[in-house]
Amino acid sequence: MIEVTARYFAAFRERAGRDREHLTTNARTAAELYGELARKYGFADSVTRCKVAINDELADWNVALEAGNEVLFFPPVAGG
Amino acid sequence: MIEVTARYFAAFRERAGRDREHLTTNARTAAELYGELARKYGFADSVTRCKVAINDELADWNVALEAGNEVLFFPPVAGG
Amino acid sequence: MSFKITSVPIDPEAHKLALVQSAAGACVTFEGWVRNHNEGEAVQALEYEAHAGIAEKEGAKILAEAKQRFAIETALCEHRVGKLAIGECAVWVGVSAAHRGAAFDACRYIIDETKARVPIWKKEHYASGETGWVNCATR
Amino acid sequence: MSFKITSVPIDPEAHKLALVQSAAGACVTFEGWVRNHNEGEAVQALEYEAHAGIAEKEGAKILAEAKQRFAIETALCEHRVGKLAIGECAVWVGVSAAHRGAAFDACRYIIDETKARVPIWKKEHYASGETGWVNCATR
Repeated sequence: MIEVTARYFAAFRERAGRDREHLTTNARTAAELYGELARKYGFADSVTRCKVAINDELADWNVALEAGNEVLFFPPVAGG
Repeated sequence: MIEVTARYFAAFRERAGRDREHLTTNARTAAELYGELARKYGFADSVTRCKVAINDELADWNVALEAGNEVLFFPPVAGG
Repeated sequence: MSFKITSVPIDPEAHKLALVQSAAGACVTFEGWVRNHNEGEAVQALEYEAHAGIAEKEGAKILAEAKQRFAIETALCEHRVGKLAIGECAVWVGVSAAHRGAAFDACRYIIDETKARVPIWKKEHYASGETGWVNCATR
Repeated sequence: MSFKITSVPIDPEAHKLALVQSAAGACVTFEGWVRNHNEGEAVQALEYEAHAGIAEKEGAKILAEAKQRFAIETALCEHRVGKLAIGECAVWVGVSAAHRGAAFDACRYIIDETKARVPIWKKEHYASGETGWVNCATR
């Protein structure tokens, strides 16, 4: 179990009803953590359409999470 | 033989040393008239790269000339 | 070259001046304006949200890629965040190049990649009072 | 839609305002600037000449073709004539559309066709004092 901070943006934030929270998780990767949160909040987007950042750098969904990581969840982008 | 007015633009005008002249010609088409003028002034452009207008409307090189026509010779265009 | 997230109105003329170089013969710009409709619904306003730090980093990468792929002089992009009214400019891209082909191709590349990769989201405010995040399956 | 030949400096912002329509979500513009070189020669100024009447007629045809081929709202083009200095705007094309693909494609179509079909010529003034008509085999 590790402790991380999850941050939610745009539609994820509205769906979760918060913009960040501290979590204790068994997830080993960002993708696994997203899976847990998707079940908890009903996020319906596939990770292939979303992006994740760790400590303010875009990251691979399969990178190993470390204690204290800040994990940013980005729903599908739609600029312009 | 018919009488027409020839008008020269851009490089044609500089090469001919005038912007218009009255001509008496045996040419039956604009293309034939261009051929005569090309020999007289040394115009080197093929008609396929040039355009012709008759009485201020773009015309086909093979249209028959009529007495009194004003025939405008346009060298290759290069706007923009 | 610079990619900026801004919360104040975009000034296209000021940006275009920054593109002028004496070797540049072509300048292509793209502006994204807030439309009054989307997929059949009447839109009254749009709200843009970004992660500015990551957006500017990813945007700078896109500009560098464009410079490497196409024979351009320089390129700029600015994206607005916050609430915008119909007709306001949400994003501006400008590219200068010696020749027009490269300017068109690079400008298109930059806006296409920006829309696909940069963390910016838009929420539409409909005439009905409803709102909706564009391009999102969470509701 | 309008295609104009002008002997006074082009005002891009004024033209862009004329493109604004509430259904338009994309605006693409092209500006042709006087470059300081062409095919290896240093250029100091350019002189543009047109047959304004035929140019505007042929230009209007090109805009109508663009409107028919691409899903655009509207399009404008203005081409300058007379003597221009390095960096001045020789031609401006602007297109608005609901979506960006059509705006890019139409803008490119209009400038490509204008350069190929509209009776406008340019004479370069070189640093050496020589002049030359561009794209012309008569000398």
